[in-house]
Amino acid sequence: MATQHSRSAARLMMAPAVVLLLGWMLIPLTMTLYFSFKKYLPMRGGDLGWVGFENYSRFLSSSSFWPSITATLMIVGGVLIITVVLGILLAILLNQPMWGQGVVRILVIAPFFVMPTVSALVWKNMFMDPNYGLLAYLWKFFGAQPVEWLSQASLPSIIMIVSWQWLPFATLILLTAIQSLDGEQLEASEMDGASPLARFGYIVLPHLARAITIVILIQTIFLLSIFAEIFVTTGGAFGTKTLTYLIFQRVLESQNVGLGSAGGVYAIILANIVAIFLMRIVGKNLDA
Amino acid sequence: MARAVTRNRKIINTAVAWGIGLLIFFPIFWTILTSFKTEATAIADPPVLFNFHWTLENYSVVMERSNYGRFLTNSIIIAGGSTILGIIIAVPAAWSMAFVPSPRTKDILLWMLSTKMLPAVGVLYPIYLMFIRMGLLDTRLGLVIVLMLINLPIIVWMLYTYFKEIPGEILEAARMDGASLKEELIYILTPMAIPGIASTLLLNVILAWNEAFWTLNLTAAKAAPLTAFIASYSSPEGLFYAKLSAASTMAIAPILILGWFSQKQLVSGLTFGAVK
Amino acid sequence: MGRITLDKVRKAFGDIEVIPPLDLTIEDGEFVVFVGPSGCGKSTLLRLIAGLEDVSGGQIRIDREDATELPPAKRGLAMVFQSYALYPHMSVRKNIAFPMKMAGVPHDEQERRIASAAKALNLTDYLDRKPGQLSGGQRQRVAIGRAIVREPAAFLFDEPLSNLDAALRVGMRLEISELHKRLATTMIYVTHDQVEAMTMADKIVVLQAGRIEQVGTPLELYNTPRNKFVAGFIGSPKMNLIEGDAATQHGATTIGIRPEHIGISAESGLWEGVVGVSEHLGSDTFFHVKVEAVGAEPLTVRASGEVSLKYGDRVFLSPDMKNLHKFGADGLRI
Amino acid sequence: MGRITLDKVRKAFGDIEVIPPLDLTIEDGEFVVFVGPSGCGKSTLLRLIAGLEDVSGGQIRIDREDATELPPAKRGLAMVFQSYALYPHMSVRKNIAFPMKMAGVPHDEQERRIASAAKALNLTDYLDRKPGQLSGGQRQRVAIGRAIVREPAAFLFDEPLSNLDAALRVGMRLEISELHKRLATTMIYVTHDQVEAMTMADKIVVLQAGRIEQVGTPLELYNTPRNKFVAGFIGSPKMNLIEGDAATQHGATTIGIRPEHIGISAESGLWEGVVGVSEHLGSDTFFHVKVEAVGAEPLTVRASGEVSLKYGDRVFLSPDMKNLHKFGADGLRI
Amino acid sequence: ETITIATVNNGDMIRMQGYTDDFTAKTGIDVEWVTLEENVLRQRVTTDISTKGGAFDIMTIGMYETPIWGANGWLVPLTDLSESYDVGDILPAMAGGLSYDGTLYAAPFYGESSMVMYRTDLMEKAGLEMPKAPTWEFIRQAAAAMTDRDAEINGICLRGKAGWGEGGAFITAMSNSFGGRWFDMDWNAQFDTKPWKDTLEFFVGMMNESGPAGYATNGFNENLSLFQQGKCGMWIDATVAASFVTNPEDSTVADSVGFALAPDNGLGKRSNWLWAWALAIPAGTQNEAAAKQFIEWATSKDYIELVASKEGWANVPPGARSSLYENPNYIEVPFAQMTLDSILTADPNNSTVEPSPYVGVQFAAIPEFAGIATEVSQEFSAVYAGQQSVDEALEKAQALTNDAMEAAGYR
Ligand SMILES: Nc1ncnc2c1ncn2[C@@H]1O[C@H](COP(=O)(O)OP(=O)(O)OP(=O)(O)O)[C@@H](O)[C@H]1O
Ligand SMILES: Nc1ncnc2c1ncn2[C@@H]1O[C@H](COP(=O)(O)OP(=O)(O)OP(=O)(O)O)[C@@H](O)[C@H]1O
Ligand SMILES: [Mg+2]
Ligand SMILES: [Mg+2]
Repeated sequence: MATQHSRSAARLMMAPAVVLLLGWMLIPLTMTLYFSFKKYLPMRGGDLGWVGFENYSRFLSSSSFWPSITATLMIVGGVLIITVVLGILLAILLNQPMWGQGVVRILVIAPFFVMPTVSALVWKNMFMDPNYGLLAYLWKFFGAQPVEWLSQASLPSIIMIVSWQWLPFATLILLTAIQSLDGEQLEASEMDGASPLARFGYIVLPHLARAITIVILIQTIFLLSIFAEIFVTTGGAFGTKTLTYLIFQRVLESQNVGLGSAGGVYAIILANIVAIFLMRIVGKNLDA
Repeated sequence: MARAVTRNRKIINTAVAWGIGLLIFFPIFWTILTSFKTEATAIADPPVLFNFHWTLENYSVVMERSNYGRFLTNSIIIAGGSTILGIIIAVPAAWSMAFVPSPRTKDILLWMLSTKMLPAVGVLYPIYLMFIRMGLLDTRLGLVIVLMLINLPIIVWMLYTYFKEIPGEILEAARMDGASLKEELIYILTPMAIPGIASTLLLNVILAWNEAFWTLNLTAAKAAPLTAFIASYSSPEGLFYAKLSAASTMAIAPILILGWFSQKQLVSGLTFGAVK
Repeated sequence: MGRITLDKVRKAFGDIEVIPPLDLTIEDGEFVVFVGPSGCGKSTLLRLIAGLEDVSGGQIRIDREDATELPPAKRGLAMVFQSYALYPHMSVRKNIAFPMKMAGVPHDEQERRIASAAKALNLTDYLDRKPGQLSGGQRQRVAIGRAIVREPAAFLFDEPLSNLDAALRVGMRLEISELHKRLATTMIYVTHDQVEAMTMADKIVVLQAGRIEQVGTPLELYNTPRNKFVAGFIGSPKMNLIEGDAATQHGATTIGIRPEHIGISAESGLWEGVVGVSEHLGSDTFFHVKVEAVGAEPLTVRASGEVSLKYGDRVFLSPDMKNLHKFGADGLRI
Repeated sequence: MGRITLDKVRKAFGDIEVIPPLDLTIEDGEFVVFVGPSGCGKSTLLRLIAGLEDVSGGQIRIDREDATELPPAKRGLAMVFQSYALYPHMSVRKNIAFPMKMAGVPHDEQERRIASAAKALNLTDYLDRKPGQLSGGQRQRVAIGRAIVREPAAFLFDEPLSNLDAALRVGMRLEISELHKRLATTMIYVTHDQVEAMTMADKIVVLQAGRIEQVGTPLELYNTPRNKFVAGFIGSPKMNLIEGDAATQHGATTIGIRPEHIGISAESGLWEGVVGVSEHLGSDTFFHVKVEAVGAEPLTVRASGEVSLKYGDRVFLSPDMKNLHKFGADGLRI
Repeated sequence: ETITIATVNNGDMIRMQGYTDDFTAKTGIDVEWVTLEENVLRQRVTTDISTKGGAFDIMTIGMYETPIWGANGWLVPLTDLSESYDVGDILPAMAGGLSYDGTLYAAPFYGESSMVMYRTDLMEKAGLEMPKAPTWEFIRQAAAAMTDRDAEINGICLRGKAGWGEGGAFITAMSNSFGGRWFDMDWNAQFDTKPWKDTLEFFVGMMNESGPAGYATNGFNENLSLFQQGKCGMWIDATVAASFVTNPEDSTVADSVGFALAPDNGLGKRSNWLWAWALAIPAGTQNEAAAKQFIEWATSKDYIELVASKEGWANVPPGARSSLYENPNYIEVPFAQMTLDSILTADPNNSTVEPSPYVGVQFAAIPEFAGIATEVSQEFSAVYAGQQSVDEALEKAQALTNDAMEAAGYR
């Protein structure tokens, strides 16, 4: 495959994508870096000169910084755990013979088609509202005090909303992966005397390793930057302020572009730490 | 595994799966249902399921209030356009990575994905300024470009995994048969990868359709898609659950219908190379 | 300890009856080979015995006990799949240990059996590799290893060699035969390769469309095929089947003569013909000879060693009448 | 019109030299077979000739013209891949038409050539099917059809039969041989199957680790292998190679004797031994005989037809001294 | 000619969109609407104006943005409005809040203050009578007296939701009456002072006694619904809400609502705020003339007449023009007088008991305020939700405010 001709052609054909993405990455990145060293306040005359690392230290020393990192990691981690675990169970369930399999699959996938804003609105108003939400009725129906979801259990609530949106994605990928499991392997393990549980643990789960990796990787990228769900539901209150949200507050609410840009640089660093961490733990599954 | 599953087992499977399926779908179902209620029934205590006076009033109010058709058209053009443009750029790139791999291929792929890690809010100002300068503000073209760029890594990656499943020998055969690179891509690779390309298209239409940050911030009136439409309903004065539901239903209906019809494609296609 | 009896076993997939009611007894310690054209139901039969498919009717007995309803794990059989079905994420050691782990065999006993199986199968050096890092032949041995550690009542092999290249096949064939000699366990072996069937089997079962055409030792099938189908199917290159005048002369609708039972000479013989393609193997030479007297199809003739005849040469063939097979209008041996 | 010359061609992947500098000339119209153990560089060599890989050094000439830098499409060669590499989304007709379409052959000329190729290959009835709906043998014929319509200077085959089952292989082997007779185009054929090599080749090239071990006609290789490697590689079952006393007696480090060149009898002979596993093919019987005099490895002996000797029987072997091969300490033929 | 208008999605603005045809018919100018939720709108227009994006010809902004943007020269001064428009008719409090340096930069579409809305029936049942100008002590007592948890009646509903325009606005206005202020004259945060502690402790104490469950996430909308459903005895909030709670179509308690001035604490300041949604023209727009035409139309007396003729007097945009309150038809509307009185008691330029360096009642008109106040209100909401103590919240608020002010260069 690898002749000189095809290699140079390959380079040429990769060029548009690489150049575009490079531009898409570099231009904003350099501008972000540039702003992050400036006192840049659009409301007060814009560029007010260089300030060195002041924005960085200020962003870091803000009382909101570490809680925002914790919140980010909790949300990403929580959603990953829920979607992967439930995704596996659902994928296995949906792979069983049943009546109306196609329709059930559609039902399960449907949340993926819902805009984040819409789903946040629906959950917040129609389900989690402590007075009018359906969940409140449910609690009252069983004689319990309705939970004030978004204030008393804010992180779990957001994790739940986001999990609801991403569960279909995990389920889909895991489902296709399960479908690719060699039937003979399962039969062999059955002949070897493995119980259904043992088959799951020893055969199915290892087979899914690669798909799980992919789910984790892609979801992490999207989850690190969730915004609408928080904006609509808690507005960053009750400990749900993620790093992305904190940057949003700095840039758009406080109109401090310099400070926000420094936050952006931190966010990139965090994303890369998470990515490297992921690669270390699960990355080798990608090659297999 | 062609042993007959016992009927009981199948009944249990069906019951559990439908139960869970309906539970997961319930919020959407409830939204759709609420959209046919009056505001009073929407927050009635206890909630009513079916025995209420069905009304289309909410829809007519929403239609009257905003130009749904234009939002919808914009959504279709932006989601479709960015996806198609993305595919055109991604196919050659994915071809290169899949069939002329170099030691750096994996790094490039991961790098591409990493471009998605840039927090959007952090770069809003730079991008906004660029858009003003290039006259792309509030244009569909501008959004098509931006959404294409954010989804490009995913498109490339998905196509890459599909292409990797195509035996290289077939492409070599075409080369032996005298096909130029272009002909190889057009006559052989693309048609063979149709299922993969189709599900890539689909996933990206969904992602583009639901993208809310850039579509909201880079548009005003002319190019605003459904995400902007929904932003005008989120918290008006009073809790207009029924109208909110109607608007929500209208915002997600087109993509839901598209997803509904392409479920099979999505299930079989969304492998990300998981199938080996 | 390994007697398997099929009693009116039948199998239908939906409306299609793949195996009509079928009786078969496999004795303890026997090496039985199932052969037959593709799609004739060999795998299905094996899977019925293994319990991986439900029978649609009839009874399967293992050691006189009714096993028809038993799940696979309870039948005490071991199966080696065509694709080996190794667990790709486990090392060779873990693969082999797996059935013992499932059976709760104590750890040191596991170790012992793994070591002895690995030794027998020449796998000792590979115990810590993953299946992906093994050659086809090694993989197959792992699959066998996984099967023997269980000390099963019988082994079931589904075309275990078909994925291997010719050189490896010959070696593996011998290894399995020797394994059988050593363990003296019942083995049921599915193949579509007649050479394998001939060289390995104590007893061959020839299947066609789910029916048993003939059961017998390899040489019984070679020497006295019960019908035209078996005659054509057993032996390589295949028997020349001749119809028309040449056959009626011998009071049969069809006569059959194997390539190795035809003499070839440049001077004299029963039939005169023209040499077509010839295949020189060094050890043997196969000639495809067009003989007017017996019809359009060229006859395949084997000559030992190297014989120099060119395309288009005129030759004479002398069939060995002792080894002539005669078949009636119903296809059965006369 | 189809003379291919390799001149000091070498190929390295990164640091690993897969093919050390190698010279080879393939004459116009010749049927050349590359054989060698797995991984020896057969495919690589073929791909170098096809232009699917760049050479790391040396020159490739096709019909005296330097083709080293030419892209595959310009070399005028046709290749039949091991996997056939049919275009799954095109009908048989479109598959066959594809190279002509690329070459801009006029439409009616295309039709004509497709029709004649389809006729030659017995594909007329299948022209409108997709490859997925064809059997393995039919697919292979489509792959050949796609190659012949181009009227190439030479055909390159990379193990085209290895995916087929044994029965189909025999048939396809014949078809390719006949095709070669009819078209008289140069063919280069890669296989790991010695039987194919022996029966099809005008000239066999034996490769090991990228080096040419011997080039010659099948019978040359069979009768006078240049070294131990070729001796062991050509012929099936493989030649018995004996070292030690038995060899030094003949003034060699190793002597070789093919299974078909050893007589076996219950009464008398040069070597006395014990029958091990025996393989009864009906047409032949292979005995694996343990002979103390020649070492631990059993000797393989072929007896024509059915010979009844049991495991453990005492027998005598008489090697045919005419066909004894002697090799020196360097492994070369003496 | 087409103008693009960014606007907020509240009822009056939506209604105005319905009458756009009237404007187009009169002038031949087409109008494109970009309707967004308040927070999104603020973000969106701020980005656009600070980058001179030019995406909009008219922006709907509030009293908070107008002076800041006007000072930056980002808005077209509304100086040459036509005679018939009668600028002088705009309520002085409104005009003052929408001006910078004496120049009007945005025309008020409607204005509001805040006041007490209460259930006359429940008040009666509790045996109390609402004075026209109650004190906080009275409110707290009355709330406790009206509360009946079994009947799901909460004595008082107030905003606890995070966000500077939600709970932040309320608590700031409330602290004014307790003698609190955001900054001293040197721009030092004042959360470490007693008035703030008092304010917060009073608020939390009262809400825990008599407020609805989950008030920490209640904003204007949630409280409106609660009140309309009859679940609140009192509600202190925007004067515009009066028309909603007295509208029998939406409200179950429409005919038993009374009004009073926002409470005070005897320190001379009441806890009512002042706000207006106004239309402004970004500098540099291509369609300045058309935009002005639109603003004149939308904020004119004629427009009020138009709405009144179509939807009744209760639904006209209130609080912008004095002439409306002189209109005999309007003054019959039950809440009209109380709205006017409330507006008149709010003074953006002198809102705190002790002097403060900033303009604005429930906000400080400096660019940093929105961000700071949102974060501060988040800390407060966490107190309401029982997640931290008043002292913790105030300490954090103090720190983050000072920090942000330092970052912005005030200190
Ligand atoms: N699950 C199934 N549903 C329907 N028909 C089936 C099923 N499995 C097998 N068959 C059919 O049963 C017949 C026998 O199949 P089987 O796999 O036993 O053949 P085989 O003899 O093993 O062939 P091969 O040599 O090609 O492996 C075939 O015609 C096949 O199409
Ligand atoms: N792209 C490559 N990069 C590195 N090494 C390669 C590459 N392709 C082939 N090789 C190595 O070159 C050697 C020759 O490979 P080649 O495919 O030519 O063998 P072969 O003779 O065709 O074997 P087989 O009979 O198994 O097909 C092997 O050792 C192989 O590992
Ligand atoms: Mg089979
Ligand atoms: Mg090869």
